[in-house]
Amino acid sequence: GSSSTDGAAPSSAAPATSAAAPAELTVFAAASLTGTFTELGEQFEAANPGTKVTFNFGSSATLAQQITQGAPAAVFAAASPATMKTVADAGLAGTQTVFVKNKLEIAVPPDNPAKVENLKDLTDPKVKVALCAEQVPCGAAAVKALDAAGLKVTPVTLEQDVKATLTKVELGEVDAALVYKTDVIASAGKVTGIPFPEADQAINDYPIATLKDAPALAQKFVDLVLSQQGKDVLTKAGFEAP
Amino acid sequence: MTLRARIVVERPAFRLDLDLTVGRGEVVTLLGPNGAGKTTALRALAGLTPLTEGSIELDGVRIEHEPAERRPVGVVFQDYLLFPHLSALDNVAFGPRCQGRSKAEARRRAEELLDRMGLAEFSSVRPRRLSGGQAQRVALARALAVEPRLLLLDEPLAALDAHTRLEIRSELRRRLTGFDGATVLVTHDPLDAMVLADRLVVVENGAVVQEGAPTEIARRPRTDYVARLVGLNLYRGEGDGDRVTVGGLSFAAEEHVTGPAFVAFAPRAVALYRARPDGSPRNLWEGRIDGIERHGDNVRVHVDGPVAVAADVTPAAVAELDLTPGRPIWVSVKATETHAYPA
Amino acid sequence: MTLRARIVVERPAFRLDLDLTVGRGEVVTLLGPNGAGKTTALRALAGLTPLTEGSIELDGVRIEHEPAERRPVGVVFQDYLLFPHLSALDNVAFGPRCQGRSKAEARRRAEELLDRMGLAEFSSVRPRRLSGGQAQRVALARALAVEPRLLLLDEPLAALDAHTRLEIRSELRRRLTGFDGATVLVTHDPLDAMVLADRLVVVENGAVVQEGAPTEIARRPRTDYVARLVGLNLYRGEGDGDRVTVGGLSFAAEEHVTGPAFVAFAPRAVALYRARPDGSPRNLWEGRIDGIERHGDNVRVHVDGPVAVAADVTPAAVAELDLTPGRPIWVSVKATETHAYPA
Amino acid sequence: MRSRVPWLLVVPAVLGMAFLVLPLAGLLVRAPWSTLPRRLSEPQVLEALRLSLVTASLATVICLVLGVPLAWLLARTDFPGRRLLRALVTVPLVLPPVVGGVALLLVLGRRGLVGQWLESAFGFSLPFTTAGVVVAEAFVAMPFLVIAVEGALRAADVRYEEAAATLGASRFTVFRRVTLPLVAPGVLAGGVLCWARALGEFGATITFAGNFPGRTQTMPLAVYLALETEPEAAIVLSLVLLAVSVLILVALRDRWVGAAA
Amino acid sequence: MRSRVPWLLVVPAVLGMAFLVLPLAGLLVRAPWSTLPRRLSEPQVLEALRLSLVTASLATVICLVLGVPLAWLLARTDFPGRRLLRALVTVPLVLPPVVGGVALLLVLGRRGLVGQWLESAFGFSLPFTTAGVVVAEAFVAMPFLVIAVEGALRAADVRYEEAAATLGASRFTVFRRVTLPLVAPGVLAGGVLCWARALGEFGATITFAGNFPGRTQTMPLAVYLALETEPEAAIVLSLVLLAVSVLILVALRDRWVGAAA
Ligand SMILES: Nc1ncnc2c1ncn2[C@@H]1O[C@H](COP(=O)(O)OP(=O)(O)OP(=O)(O)O)[C@@H](O)[C@H]1O
Ligand SMILES: Nc1ncnc2c1ncn2[C@@H]1O[C@H](COP(=O)(O)OP(=O)(O)OP(=O)(O)O)[C@@H](O)[C@H]1O
Ligand SMILES: [Mg+2]
Ligand SMILES: [Mg+2]
Repeated sequence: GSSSTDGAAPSSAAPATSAAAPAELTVFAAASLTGTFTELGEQFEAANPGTKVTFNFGSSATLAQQITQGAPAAVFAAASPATMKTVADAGLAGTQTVFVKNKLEIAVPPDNPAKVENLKDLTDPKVKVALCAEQVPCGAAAVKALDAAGLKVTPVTLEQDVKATLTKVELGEVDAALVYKTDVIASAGKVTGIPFPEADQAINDYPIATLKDAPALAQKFVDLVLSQQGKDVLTKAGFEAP
Repeated sequence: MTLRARIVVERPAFRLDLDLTVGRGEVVTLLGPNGAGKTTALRALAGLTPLTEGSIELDGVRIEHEPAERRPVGVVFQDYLLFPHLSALDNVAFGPRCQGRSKAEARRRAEELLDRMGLAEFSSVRPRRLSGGQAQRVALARALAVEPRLLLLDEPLAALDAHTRLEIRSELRRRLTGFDGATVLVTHDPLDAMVLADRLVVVENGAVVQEGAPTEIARRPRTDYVARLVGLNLYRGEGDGDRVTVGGLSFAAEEHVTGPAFVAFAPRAVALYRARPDGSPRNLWEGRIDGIERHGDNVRVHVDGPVAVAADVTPAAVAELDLTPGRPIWVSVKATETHAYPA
Repeated sequence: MTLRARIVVERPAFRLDLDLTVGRGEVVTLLGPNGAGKTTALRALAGLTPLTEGSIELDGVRIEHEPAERRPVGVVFQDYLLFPHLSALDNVAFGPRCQGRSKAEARRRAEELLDRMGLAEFSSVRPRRLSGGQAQRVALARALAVEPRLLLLDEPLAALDAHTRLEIRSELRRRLTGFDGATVLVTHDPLDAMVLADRLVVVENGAVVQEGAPTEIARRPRTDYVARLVGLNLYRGEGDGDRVTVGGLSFAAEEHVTGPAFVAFAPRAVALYRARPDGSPRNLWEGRIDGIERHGDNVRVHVDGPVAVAADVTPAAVAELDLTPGRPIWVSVKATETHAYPA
Repeated sequence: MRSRVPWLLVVPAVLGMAFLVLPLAGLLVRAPWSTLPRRLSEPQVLEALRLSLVTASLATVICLVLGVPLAWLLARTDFPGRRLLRALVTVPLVLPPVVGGVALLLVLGRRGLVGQWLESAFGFSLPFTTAGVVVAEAFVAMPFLVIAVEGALRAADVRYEEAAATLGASRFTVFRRVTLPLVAPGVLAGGVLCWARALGEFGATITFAGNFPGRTQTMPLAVYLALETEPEAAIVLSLVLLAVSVLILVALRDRWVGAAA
Repeated sequence: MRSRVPWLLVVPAVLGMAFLVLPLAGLLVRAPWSTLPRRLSEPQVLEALRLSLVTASLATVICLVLGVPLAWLLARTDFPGRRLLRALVTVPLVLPPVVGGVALLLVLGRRGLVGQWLESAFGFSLPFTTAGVVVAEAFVAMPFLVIAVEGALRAADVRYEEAAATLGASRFTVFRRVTLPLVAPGVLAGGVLCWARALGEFGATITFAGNFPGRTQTMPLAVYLALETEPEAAIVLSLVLLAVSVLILVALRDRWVGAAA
């Protein structure tokens, strides 16, 4: 569930107010947000002349580690609630808001050599399947989905992150994998996505929060992400609104 | 002829050009000053330095295009080059092993050779722990172990003490006598050269300057270097039968020569006088003492003048004549001790 | 005394224990067979091998605990050890630079030294391109460049040819004469030793066996090694005034000795006969020919028997007496050529 | 007999040592020691450790067999294009390991240039197998061996090789009996680099061979995944890996140094 | 004059070469060449490239300054615990780089053992700065240098050092004027390893210094991000990095070999 700050006036509506000093805003964001947040950052700079948004994209876990070790971050957008919790437990995070959700799909190579059509097909021992490792969000989601469907899949590999999983499909090393819808869209036709109903029971939340000692500008950026403008950018990339 | 070679090696500031023939069982010694190209010649024969030009024929077979490992050649290097990671025994057994002998056989052969070199007790020692002379002898044994048909030795006796040298020289001499291949040896030591060589080849500046039997070369040196080597004073002049003119001097000699001629006499044939002597020696001139050094039991005096000359005198004479550098002195040589021969 | 040292170095299979004193300006030569410990002694003096025991005093200062770089010592190594990455000039300038001289000054000094060694034209050449003898001379120049108070030379002339050797020997002699420090030199060459040394120290098996002026040692060797070195036959026996008994033989000699005594005579004093000679020489015995080798212009014959003896005869005599190994032969030495002295 | 301490060398050396060892101290301080026994008794951890050691050692063997001759070729022979090849050897060093893994997939994967042929001819595919781990590690680690050995070969005195040739040794015999023993310290140094690099390999391995416990999950993979959820567990696992490798290296050196003396 | 070809050496050498170079060929085949010009004109790419080269070179300098003396200490002196220290030097090799980054944060981070003191005393903090990138790269790359140089030192003939000592050279002078030139090929080999490893460094850098364009985003980090958005761009970026490094290495070697001849 998301918290309060919905519906506030988009901060981009007040361009002239903070033009005084050139301000810098440091945003730590999960690597899977690279495309969307870069676009939002440009929009934010355009709306707030004199500000500069600097991103540090990386694995959510690494980012959390950096923040707890004193990294100078203003905003943290994580790919899983667990990593956000690490930061919150250290007393460093402000209010957390889930700003998008990501849903799994079955990714297969365009020629779909194993003729995979639904989740059940993945249980066939002849089908080579790649899943994310349980420790990373997409892996946790995959386990939830398979449990929900009551299926048991023996993958050939448990990948470190979604991109690695996707690469295996793109290169035809595996016949199918469970990845996020956003990744299927980003792959621009190099893999085909097959939605499946059990995905709804395994949705991954992306929380965002301003961090301790962040400048006022930080909240403005969070507001932009949560605004309709932000939603447009994010849903275009395949994310689902919370 | 076992070995028939023309060796031409060109280097930026140096050119070596030698004709070399060595007969069956013959030992040829290359003698020459530092930098003359002796080592370079041996390396070319061994296949370690490519020929710029020329050919090498061993027992009727051209080998100049063969790689070093397929030439039937044994080499003793000037600085030994014993393999530091192998014991003395394994160094010597290396060659036989490469020739395909069994390990036991190779080691037996190596033991035998080390024993003959008086090094039996050092067979398990690494080269770093050998003294200079011990190392040299192991190197010799290693080269002999491959039973080469051409044996090349670069100063094989240089690091040996006088005692060991005598023994190893005899051992070498004996091996070489029972060896029907060719041997080429480089040495600086005239004694080694005289004892070991059947024939001497004197090399200077990359070219042969004199060649022949040791006694012949000792008697009739043709260059200053050779003359000094065998301890003679040597000059080049013009003979007119009776006398040979050198610089401003005219020498009377035992032999009669007409045309370009060498004049040679030993330092001990030179007498020195404070004042012009009256007697009959016909080769007489005045000079100035240039240097004095002990030489064996005698003293060698270097005298400058119309020609530079070395004289050997007794220590008593030095005191008596009060010989000191810079002092003028009269030099005389008896005609009967002066030899002349065509240049 | 400039140098006063007791050097004890223990190795697994070797013990060196020397007392060595060298006076102001004196040149002491260590002479000894391979593996005697000469190099080890020099290394200990230079500070490269730690003493097991003993002390080294130079000009009244104990230096055995000083590190090598703070001993005022110059060393010429047996295998040169020229720095392969530096030119000849920079090799020589290395020491002066380390002593804090300016670059220009150090190079000037190095140029001067190379020039004196006859190597001016090689100053920019790397050691790998130098011939053996050239390298040795650069090493000598490098050691002299630090103006040491103790100069250590390990076979400094071994790689030089006879010609260069003469010159460098004189140069070295001159340097050593003008040098008021101590010099310790190792050589195998008896001639070098005789010419260069003020005093000889003969080392065998890690210990001094004889010590004294070159002429004294040449005249009265005390070990077999020294005897062979100076070309004498030497025996140890018991004197009873008139005669010395060695093995089964009784020698008449020039000198009268009572008690333990040495008997020595030169190989050229030995005469050989096919049959027992009638004449008067009183030292006479029968032996068997063991080996024959050329030796200079003569032939050296080794004869086994009650005592082993070396005889020098002319090549003509070899033919005349039909000397071949294994043949019995009569040996005689005139009493006037036989020397006896207390052991 | 000892010289004065050369501070100009000792001070930077100690700084360098501190720089390398201090972060380790940081890890030691932070490690949750109390959980160590539990971690060590987890079969997955032991399996990953075993797999790491086995694959790193196999990769080192492959690197020695192929890399030492390659170093020899680069150091001792002259052929056109040698300089370029020598620079190309460093490629896997510079390539980010993940890209290296992709490159391996492109060549040796199921649909790769060579891999599709392997699959159709032998029904054999490298990715997702233990053999694939070895290949990925060898690819990443080999340059270390080649460069270290080439350096040692260049510094060695070729005159010993000449002496061996005159004794009738073929070039291979010279290499085996003279060159190799002479450059043994360099080969050892290269082998250590190679083994250690293979042991720590992560990116290329996970990309090419995937991550499956007991088959392709080596310690670095286990560590990485542990970092995602329990950073402290990751530290413990790393320390286990370090301790084992340090122990093995100390033991190896002792053995090797003992044999050479 | 040449010997027969020693096949027992040449065959494995060629196999080794193929193993290292073929994957590169795979990348070349797959790379979307048409997008190359556009990529190269992106300021971010050029900036990442520049940053990579600058930081890797600085890291190499630091490694040389600290690592060569350290190698000397390990090779030429004897002190208690030397064997353990020598094994500890390999630690950053075995440590998965991401853990290495964490370790650096624990020590040099704003709240780290040394870092908090740096911050309070000088108001200076390493993480997330370009200096931090250099530190991370140096940490990961230094063992390569130390081990390679130590191997070269052990193989060198100590008698030259003895000769220098008798000429009055202090241990430092011996080191600088004799030892170092003698082991130059080994130092060069180690330097190349070190530079190349620093250039390809990813895990420790992103963890310790973060991923800020223009400040800490080196090429491997840019490649990582490109993998998130456009995998083929990642290949192009990698190839750019490779090409630049190969060019630099070829040029360096030429220069260096020229100077040594
Ligand atoms: N690798 C090389 N490159 C260029 N020149 C060289 C090389 N080796 C030797 N030379 C030069 O070639 C000449 C002949 O050298 P070489 O070693 O054959 O002399 P050498 O007669 O053996 O002298 P020595 O008796 O002193 O050993 C010398 O002038 C030397 O400087
Ligand atoms: N590093 C070493 N370790 C152990 N023993 C050694 C070592 N170096 C030399 N030896 C031994 O010590 C003894 C003395 O050697 P040293 O080199 O001093 O002899 P040397 O008199 O110089 O002989 P040469 O005239 O042959 O050079 C020899 O028996 C040798 O085998
Ligand atoms: Mg020579
Ligand atoms: Mg010696």
